[in-house]
Amino acid sequence: LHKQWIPDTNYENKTNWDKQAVPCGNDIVQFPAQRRVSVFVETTHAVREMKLPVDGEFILNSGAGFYVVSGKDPGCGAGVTTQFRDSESLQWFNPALWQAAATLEDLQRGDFLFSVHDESVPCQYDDVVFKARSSFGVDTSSSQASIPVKSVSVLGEKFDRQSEFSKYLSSRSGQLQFRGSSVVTVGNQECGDPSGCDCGNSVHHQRICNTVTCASLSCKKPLLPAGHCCSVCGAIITIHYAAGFNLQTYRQRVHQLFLTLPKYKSIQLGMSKVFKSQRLMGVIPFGTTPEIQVLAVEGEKGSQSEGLAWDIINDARSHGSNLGITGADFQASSGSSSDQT
Amino acid sequence: ETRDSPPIPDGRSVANDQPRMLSDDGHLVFSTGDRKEIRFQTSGSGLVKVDNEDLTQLLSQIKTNKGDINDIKVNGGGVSPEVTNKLNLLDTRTVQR
Amino acid sequence: ETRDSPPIPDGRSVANDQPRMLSDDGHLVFSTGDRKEIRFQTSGSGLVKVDNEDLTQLLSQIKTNKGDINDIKVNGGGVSPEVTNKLNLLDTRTVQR
Amino acid sequence: ETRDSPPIPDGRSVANDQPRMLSDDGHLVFSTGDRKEIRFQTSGSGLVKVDNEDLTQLLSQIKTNKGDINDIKVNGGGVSPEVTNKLNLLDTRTVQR
Repeated sequence: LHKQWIPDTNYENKTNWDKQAVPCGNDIVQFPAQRRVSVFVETTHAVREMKLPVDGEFILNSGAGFYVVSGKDPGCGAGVTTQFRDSESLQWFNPALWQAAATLEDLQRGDFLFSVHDESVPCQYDDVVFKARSSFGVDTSSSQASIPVKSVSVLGEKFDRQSEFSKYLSSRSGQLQFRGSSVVTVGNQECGDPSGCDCGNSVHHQRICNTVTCASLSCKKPLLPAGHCCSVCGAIITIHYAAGFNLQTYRQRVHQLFLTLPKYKSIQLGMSKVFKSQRLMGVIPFGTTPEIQVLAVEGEKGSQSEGLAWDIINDARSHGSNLGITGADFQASSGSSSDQT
Repeated sequence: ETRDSPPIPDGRSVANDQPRMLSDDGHLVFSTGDRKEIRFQTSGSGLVKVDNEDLTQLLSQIKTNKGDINDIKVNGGGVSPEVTNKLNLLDTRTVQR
Repeated sequence: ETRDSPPIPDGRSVANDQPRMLSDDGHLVFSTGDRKEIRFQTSGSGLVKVDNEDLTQLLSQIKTNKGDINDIKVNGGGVSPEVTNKLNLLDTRTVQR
Repeated sequence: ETRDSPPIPDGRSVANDQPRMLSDDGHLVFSTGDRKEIRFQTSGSGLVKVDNEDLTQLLSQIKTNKGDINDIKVNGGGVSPEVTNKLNLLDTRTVQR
């Protein structure tokens, strides 16, 4: 999948300024001296005074730049002192700062996929995208030495060879954009298994969940999905599969068949391969089996997701042999499950 | 002007093409990519000054200096006191015929 | 020059008399407006460098060169071997009175 | 100048190290702190141009001029018509022995 970093450090983004407005020609612009930042400048701006950080950069898009005016800049107001906001602590492992899509086109269209928290952050076989015409700063600190991914796109340039990406990381822009203890590495294979691959983020689960605040729930039996940080209202459908199962195809099928229905429009649906440990006589672990976790999340109550779960179960039962599905069951936060039929 | 060239399609490689104004440990650095220029353009009576020196004027002085040097190479400069003295000395030793 | 042409009709409102730094197709352009300056000011022992050349020093060298040239124009430079030889030759042909 | 004012008494001594871009009565000023440089860096085959002049080339001309001047100081430039005339005149007044 493609995972796109949402925040930016663009001059034109008013949320990056403490006065919630892009500075104009009567304003004094202050970058904190010690704030290491890479700023992307898309257009032309008047300034009265700008104090630059001791270490930082301004990337100038074609046609972008700065100028000064004599006297007052009309339409700018009386002039204020405005600070670039501190976003140095934005973490790679914060699932709220990423959006996922199946393709680059989907990403540009805003056709995003929902996933459990662990998989909202880039997985080891994902293409990571930092928006073109945009700069950023991300803290990659983690307990691991490296964060492997398939590719990283920065400023419109896609890196999928480690030698070139290392060079970029050691450039001034690279050093300002990627901070923290772990090194992002590219060149990882894409997921070669049609039934999906292990995201690889379980080792970061605690770090990921430290950034997440869980909402309060009012359903009867909240569910805790694998790879997620919070209990949810909704349903978890478990798909058992065999040869011939294709996760991407199945995801599209479910989206087209069911999620387009008006009654399910408030439901978010995520699919991931999880490894369920098998226990001999229910007690002694002797291995793991992969299965597909289909998570349907729905607000604080989760009243429609049980219906969706039944739709998915019935579809699996009637078309399972064509889809490579050998079995399916579900649990809903209402308390009901596929066992109770 | 090239500024008005068609917009770069999203996703094209422009990372190294964009000029930067950056600060490096308090040094102020203006940098451009390969085959790109840093240009100082004055118009009318505008000036570019580097620490109170008028850059345009000094650069024109370089060419004036070069011209003056070439002239001295061909036609000589002033006559040094050393030569003047020697010539005068010789002058006193000779008589007009 | 295009800088002095009427405002570009694409909405860019930067007037021509405003000194500015702009990125133009990857080139970094500093342009002064009429009667306006762009100044690069270091302080204390700061320097201005152009690709590893110390601009401050070189600009001061321009003035040193100018001074030297003026001095040569007035007082001459060294004595060329040609002149020295000729003077020596004449010297042998004359006698001290 | 404010840049050289005493350190702000709240411990933020780095503030003076921050490079600045500012308007001074409509002039565009870039400034750096003490011991800090302003650098213009091209890469690859990039150039620095001042109003259509290649600055790199001009800076190298400063050094050429300096070398030429030093050479003239030691070895002299061309022989001025004044000296040539005088030498010729003396020549006619002397005879080969």
